[in-house]
Amino acid sequence: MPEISGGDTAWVLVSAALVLLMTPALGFFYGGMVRHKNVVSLILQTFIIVGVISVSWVLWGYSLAFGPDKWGIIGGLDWVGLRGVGMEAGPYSDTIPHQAFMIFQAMFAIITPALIVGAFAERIKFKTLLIFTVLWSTFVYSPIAHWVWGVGGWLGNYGALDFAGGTVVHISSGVAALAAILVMRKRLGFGRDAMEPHNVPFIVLGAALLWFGWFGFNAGSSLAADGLAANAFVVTNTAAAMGALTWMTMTWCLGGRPSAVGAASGAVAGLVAITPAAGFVGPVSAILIGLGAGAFCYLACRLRAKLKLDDSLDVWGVHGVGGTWGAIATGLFATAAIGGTDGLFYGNTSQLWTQLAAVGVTWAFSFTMTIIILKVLDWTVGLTVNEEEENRGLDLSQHGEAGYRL
Amino acid sequence: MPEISGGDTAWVLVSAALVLLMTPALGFFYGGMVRHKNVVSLILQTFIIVGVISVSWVLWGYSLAFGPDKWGIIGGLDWVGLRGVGMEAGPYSDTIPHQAFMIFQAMFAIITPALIVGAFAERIKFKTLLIFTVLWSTFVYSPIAHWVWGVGGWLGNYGALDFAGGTVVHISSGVAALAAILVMRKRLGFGRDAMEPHNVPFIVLGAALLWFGWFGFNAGSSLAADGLAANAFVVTNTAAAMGALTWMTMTWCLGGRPSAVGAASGAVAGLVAITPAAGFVGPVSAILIGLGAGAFCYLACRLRAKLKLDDSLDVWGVHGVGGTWGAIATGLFATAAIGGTDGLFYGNTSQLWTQLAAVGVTWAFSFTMTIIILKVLDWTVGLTVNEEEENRGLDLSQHGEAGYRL
Amino acid sequence: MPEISGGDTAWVLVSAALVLLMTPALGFFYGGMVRHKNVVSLILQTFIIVGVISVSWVLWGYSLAFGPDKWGIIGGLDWVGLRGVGMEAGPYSDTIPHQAFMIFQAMFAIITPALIVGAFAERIKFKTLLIFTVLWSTFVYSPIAHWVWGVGGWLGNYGALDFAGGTVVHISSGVAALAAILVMRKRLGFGRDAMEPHNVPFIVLGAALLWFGWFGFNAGSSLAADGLAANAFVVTNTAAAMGALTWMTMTWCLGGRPSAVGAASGAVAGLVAITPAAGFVGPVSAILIGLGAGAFCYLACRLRAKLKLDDSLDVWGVHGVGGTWGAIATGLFATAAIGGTDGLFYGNTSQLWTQLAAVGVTWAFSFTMTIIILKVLDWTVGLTVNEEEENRGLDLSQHGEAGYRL
Amino acid sequence: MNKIEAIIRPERVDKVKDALAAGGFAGLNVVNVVGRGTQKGVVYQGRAGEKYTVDMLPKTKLELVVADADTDKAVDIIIAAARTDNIGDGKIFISPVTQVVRVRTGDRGDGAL
Amino acid sequence: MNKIEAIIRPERVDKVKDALAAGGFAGLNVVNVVGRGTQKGVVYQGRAGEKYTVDMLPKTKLELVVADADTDKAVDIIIAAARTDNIGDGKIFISPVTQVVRVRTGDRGDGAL
Amino acid sequence: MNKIEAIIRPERVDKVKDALAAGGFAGLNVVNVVGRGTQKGVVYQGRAGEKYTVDMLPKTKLELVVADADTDKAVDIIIAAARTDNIGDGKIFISPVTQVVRVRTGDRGDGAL
Ligand SMILES: Nc1ncnc2c1ncn2[C@@H]1O[C@H](COP(=O)(O)OP(=O)(O)O)[C@@H](O)[C@H]1O
Ligand SMILES: Nc1ncnc2c1ncn2[C@@H]1O[C@H](COP(=O)(O)OP(=O)(O)O)[C@@H](O)[C@H]1O
Ligand SMILES: Nc1ncnc2c1ncn2[C@@H]1O[C@H](COP(=O)(O)OP(=O)(O)O)[C@@H](O)[C@H]1O
Repeated sequence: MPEISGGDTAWVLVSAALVLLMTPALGFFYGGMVRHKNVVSLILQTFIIVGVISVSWVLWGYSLAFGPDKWGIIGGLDWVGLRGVGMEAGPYSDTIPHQAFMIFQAMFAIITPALIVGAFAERIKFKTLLIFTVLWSTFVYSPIAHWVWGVGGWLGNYGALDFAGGTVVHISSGVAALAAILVMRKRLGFGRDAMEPHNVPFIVLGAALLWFGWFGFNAGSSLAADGLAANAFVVTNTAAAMGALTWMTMTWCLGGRPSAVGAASGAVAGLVAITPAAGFVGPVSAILIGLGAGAFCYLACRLRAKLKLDDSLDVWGVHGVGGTWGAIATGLFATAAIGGTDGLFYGNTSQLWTQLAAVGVTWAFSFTMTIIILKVLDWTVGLTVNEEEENRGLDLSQHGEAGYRL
Repeated sequence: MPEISGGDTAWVLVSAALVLLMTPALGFFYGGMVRHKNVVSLILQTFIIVGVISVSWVLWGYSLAFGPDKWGIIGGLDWVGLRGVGMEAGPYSDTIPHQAFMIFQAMFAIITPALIVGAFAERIKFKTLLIFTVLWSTFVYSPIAHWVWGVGGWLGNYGALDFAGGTVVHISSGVAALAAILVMRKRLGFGRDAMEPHNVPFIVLGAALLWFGWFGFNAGSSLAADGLAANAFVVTNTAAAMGALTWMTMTWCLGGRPSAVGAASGAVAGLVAITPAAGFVGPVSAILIGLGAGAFCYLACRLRAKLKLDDSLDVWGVHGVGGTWGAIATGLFATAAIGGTDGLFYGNTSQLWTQLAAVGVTWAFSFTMTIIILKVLDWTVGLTVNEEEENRGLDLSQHGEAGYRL
Repeated sequence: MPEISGGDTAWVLVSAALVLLMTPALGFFYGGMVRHKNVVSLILQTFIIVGVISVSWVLWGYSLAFGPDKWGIIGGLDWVGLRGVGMEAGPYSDTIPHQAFMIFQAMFAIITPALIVGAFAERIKFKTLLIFTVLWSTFVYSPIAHWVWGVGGWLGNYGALDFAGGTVVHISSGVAALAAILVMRKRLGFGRDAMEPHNVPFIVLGAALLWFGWFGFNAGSSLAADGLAANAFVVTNTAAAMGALTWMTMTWCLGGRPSAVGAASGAVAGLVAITPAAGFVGPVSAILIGLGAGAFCYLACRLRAKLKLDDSLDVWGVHGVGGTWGAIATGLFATAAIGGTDGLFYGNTSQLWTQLAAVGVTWAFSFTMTIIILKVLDWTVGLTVNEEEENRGLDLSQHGEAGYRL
Repeated sequence: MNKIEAIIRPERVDKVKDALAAGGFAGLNVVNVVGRGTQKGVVYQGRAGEKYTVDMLPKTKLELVVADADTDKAVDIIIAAARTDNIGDGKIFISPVTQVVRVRTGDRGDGAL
Repeated sequence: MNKIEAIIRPERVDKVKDALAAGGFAGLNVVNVVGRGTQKGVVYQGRAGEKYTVDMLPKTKLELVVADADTDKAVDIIIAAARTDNIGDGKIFISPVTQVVRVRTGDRGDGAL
Repeated sequence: MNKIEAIIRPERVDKVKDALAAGGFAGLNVVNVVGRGTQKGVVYQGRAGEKYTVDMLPKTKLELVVADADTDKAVDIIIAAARTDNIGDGKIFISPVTQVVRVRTGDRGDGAL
């Protein structure tokens, strides 16, 4: 039996810390993009999701997602309250403590619902958000995580490749965002008032910390400090860079000026797209994946605006579309030399179909479940604040706190 | 003789870096809470304490705290200027370089006096603060650290459990804060004017970076990348989460609205309380410890306000009370399965008495010494700025710098 | 053949992530120092340089710098597009994947041109900056990196010591800054208007994250999680601390008040100066190096102001002078007990001459090449924005984005 | 000409602005102020549960200069759009303006409005 | 009615506000400005030790509208509370207001103050 | 005395300020406002390429109180320095001031200016 490896454990624990940081970073990325009267609300929403899911994951979420498999579709309740999840190695890695794997995965479970808050920013009721988060994490995130990554999960068995969460994290949340805005009313003044970012430095701060944390997200998913981790690290950085360059160039060519918000958004788009591919593709492919991410996500956001959908912070455009592109790109650019499986461009057509199937299933499941959850919440606690509260801003009306007193 | 382990060394160095980051993070946590005219002063005070203690620790602080024991109460001067503290393993770990241990401990020595500045924020003289920091670190921190963690220290020998600094860091600083505000005048307008935070995003930024860094603080204290580190990591995250949820819920129920500052404060309270316990308790206990931390610390802050004590940023309420609760909780929830020692709930009553004794000693020592130091400073350099300076704000009057020019 | 070490790989990957963070951190350090109308421009300039160099480094930069040597002066094109740079160990370390070394070095290649942007802040044309970055990185950075660190590089062979980039990173960029301001016009109102920092907290945030990241920069340069890394970590922290204390004290004595911007600048100066020395000197020497850095760099900035040179954010004063002092100090304080080579104070006079020669060569090369590149850009795309654009601020005129809408 | 200074609730600015535009009053300035009126102040809970009375509340001030004949019309528009019938709705002050100049052309008088 | 505009030192705002309230003047607005007066500007040391003369200094402007008969009283209160006898204490300007309207009720005239 | 309120382009503030000082007008206040005029608003592209018309643009308001005899001179100086001949150059409003007081001394009248 291999022993716990200090190097691998150090790497996975550091990676978990890095991914933890991503959720508050997202709070700044989102918080900078809204109007100043809603900055506290966005930052608190993401921050408190760290609180909520950290606890629910320990209590039941981890068991549902990674616990002993039931019929390929869900984990059992054997590990509820982390019973049996100890300081020795577990079924997911021989060289790191089971708890290290658990907490690394906790960070993914945390950030996924946090991504969604960008969709209904500036109008959701805080209480509703909390309930939504618990329900969505339990009934959408845990199942999908089990399908793709759980021992015995059917999508994983089927051969779908998702190194670090293109389907599990990004498509699931991006599509939930799309579902949410179809159910929920728009912001007052949407389409008429300029709702420009109130703090561009915060946006870039958030994007930079996301980039930093994403090394843990992707390279940590190797679960070992090895060559595969190094490869994932390299392609992550490369795709992020290319995404930033591409989106910024698009704003330059189509909008007249190179935009900082565009560069930041493009970096995130590139990071999203490389996520499923990070353990399967090389650096030159990463350049193309980042290029595609910057272009497709930018165009998706424009389309969204054309369709007059109020996805406040373009969660669908970035995570839904970026995740989908990444999952497909994995089927295109994967090479057996890196991750053991070839994609279309290396002669293996079937992988692309597998990827498309996994994408389709994730879209359908997340979309349907999100609609159901939100409809129930609409009939019970209500979804959005009232007009007076929205005009004053959520910071004062929901939290009694002004963002800044300068 | 075991060799230096790359995994353990990597982990401890990373942890040291993470803990370093906590002190500037504290500067933002504190800086966001004061009025805008004092933001520079708080951020500089914490930042320069990194400078002061980094140097004094190398010159004499480390030797006093961890150097060869003298009568159980202090380290000798053998390691002054780091003589003999080299690139090989030292007495505190066989698998990491002695210097790695030294610098990891330096970061604890840095943050402890930095925590105190919250108590006399918005009124302390800068020069006084610098002198206080050196004296307090030398005559309060180094002794307590030696008692608890030094080879031969009497509290450690006595059996007191303190995994990562509940007594050494949090009680010592929290009680010093209490002592300080009894000696020092209140802020002008205290109890009459609203002195609400001027920058809530900075508070959450600080709390998030503290949370991130605290993984180094607690899980790094294992001094190895092993199962114990993973356990410490998990319970740290869990208690922080539960602390945030609890405090925010208290503000919701008792204050009418869920507060972002409350969530951030609660996370810190949970982190404080889990600190001594991190290597001894499991995740479900961590939930209870975080719950207690959120509730007790929140109530302690209300009590402080009721008593009209001007602990500007509630250092006593969070660190004094949270650290005390954590030290006691270690005596309650410790389980031999994790850290080798049982607490009350696992059948070992005596540990609780040991913990209480250690708490009592630390309270008494820190309180008395802090009063003495501040009285001496009061008679010599003076403690607080004058009225005109305080009204203009410390930024302009002490540092000649405006925080923002927007 | 030694195997890939998990501990070393974990350490180098973490270090790479830490160094990545330094460039956006620099964006905040610089962005806080300019007037509020230019904050977006500085933050975007540094951020997009991460994008530009991440891609160019993968495509050709790494090969030029570290690829198989040609005549001691440049790497060949064998590794273009990272051909042959794989998941196994490479020529620069036996215990980490070649890709890990490559990406660690990428981060150095990124931050170096980013440092220069402080010199022509608030007036450069964005397009010009992008072209300059690519040219400078290719024709200045890659060659110097090859000379000093590349296998077969002539300065390394000659015996010049540069542990983590005193010449390669800091002198090269600091001297380029000096060259740039001789070629470029001053800011409108320079010498007449107060151009004080618009956001001091951002400056300290940047400095704190730089400090944090610098542990990766210097201690990561050991390329292993060993005693040497621990030593580098310790001296890095010590010199930064001493630099902060010294510069702040200088502003106190010579300017009347202890300045937060001074403390932050001093920390950076200390970090710059210890960079070449980190693997060669001990902690007491680090105190002296930090002291020298704080004093010399502060005085250099005063001199620069006296000479009415508009190096907007004192890149030359901090990086040029600090790097030079560090390279010389390495020749003074190096001790064979740590890094295998003695300096002047340990009886080896010749090392000082070697260091001076390396400094001189780097100054001359970077200065000349930067002048040439900027002259060409001046004749073609132009260097600076027009008066109207500068008055409105680069944020609106170049990027169409206001930093803050509060 | 008259200068109308209307101190209103921040959350009503958009409504008032739109109503004024619809009524033909394009030109105006907006500036954020903090103000105190006859309302006694809002009781506010501090971080640690302590109670404060905050008497200075954020308000928005609209300034517009209009011809004498249009003054009442503009005031009526503002009242209609700003009124919530609760304390804190604000005040409108009217004061004489003797001259107006358009910087671009140097034109003076009502025509420059 | 008159409008009193008092440009004072920021650090004296609380004192002036409290004194006005004590004197029966509840209603007022506060806004931050930067101003230049006959004082020659403050010499200021820049980051790199260079000397600047900053002529625009931060000030606070209080605006209050009062009945004619109360004007002198209000001015005296402000002077008493704002004065430090140093250059930069500020200025007070008084100008006529012809009408005041309370938005909540539509009331006009002195009674609406 | 008159109060001159000049609403100008932010990028011209320094020029106007310097010109006024050169013309002997030291005292003034500056405050940032957002304003709307007869200009139709600027078409602006949002993050996702959507088009907005932003009608409220940032402007800077200069306030200075001058003796009656100096009013035209001050206005001419401002126009000369602020004018770009493009839409959005701004407006100047002049209104009567009946009294001015220097806080430091309590002096009143023109001499207190
Ligand atoms: N005398 C005054 N002078 C200047 N501003 C005033 C005066 N009275 C009230 N205000 C402004 O009007 C706002 C609303 O006043 P308030 O008396 O609360 O309104 P209401 O008419 O509803 O009682 C205040 O916040 C203040 O900004
Ligand atoms: N003529 C003026 N018009 C408008 N504001 C003025 C004028 N003169 C002075 N101020 C304002 O008053 C403030 C104080 O003026 P100053 O002349 O320094 O006061 P003092 O009366 O003490 O000499 C200035 O900062 C400016 O804001
Ligand atoms: N009637 C008005 N009352 C108050 N401010 C006005 C008025 N008309 C214009 N302004 C201010 O003047 C600025 C410039 O007005 P605008 O009509 O665009 O100038 P121009 O004279 O070039 O057409 C506006 O942004 C607004 O701040």
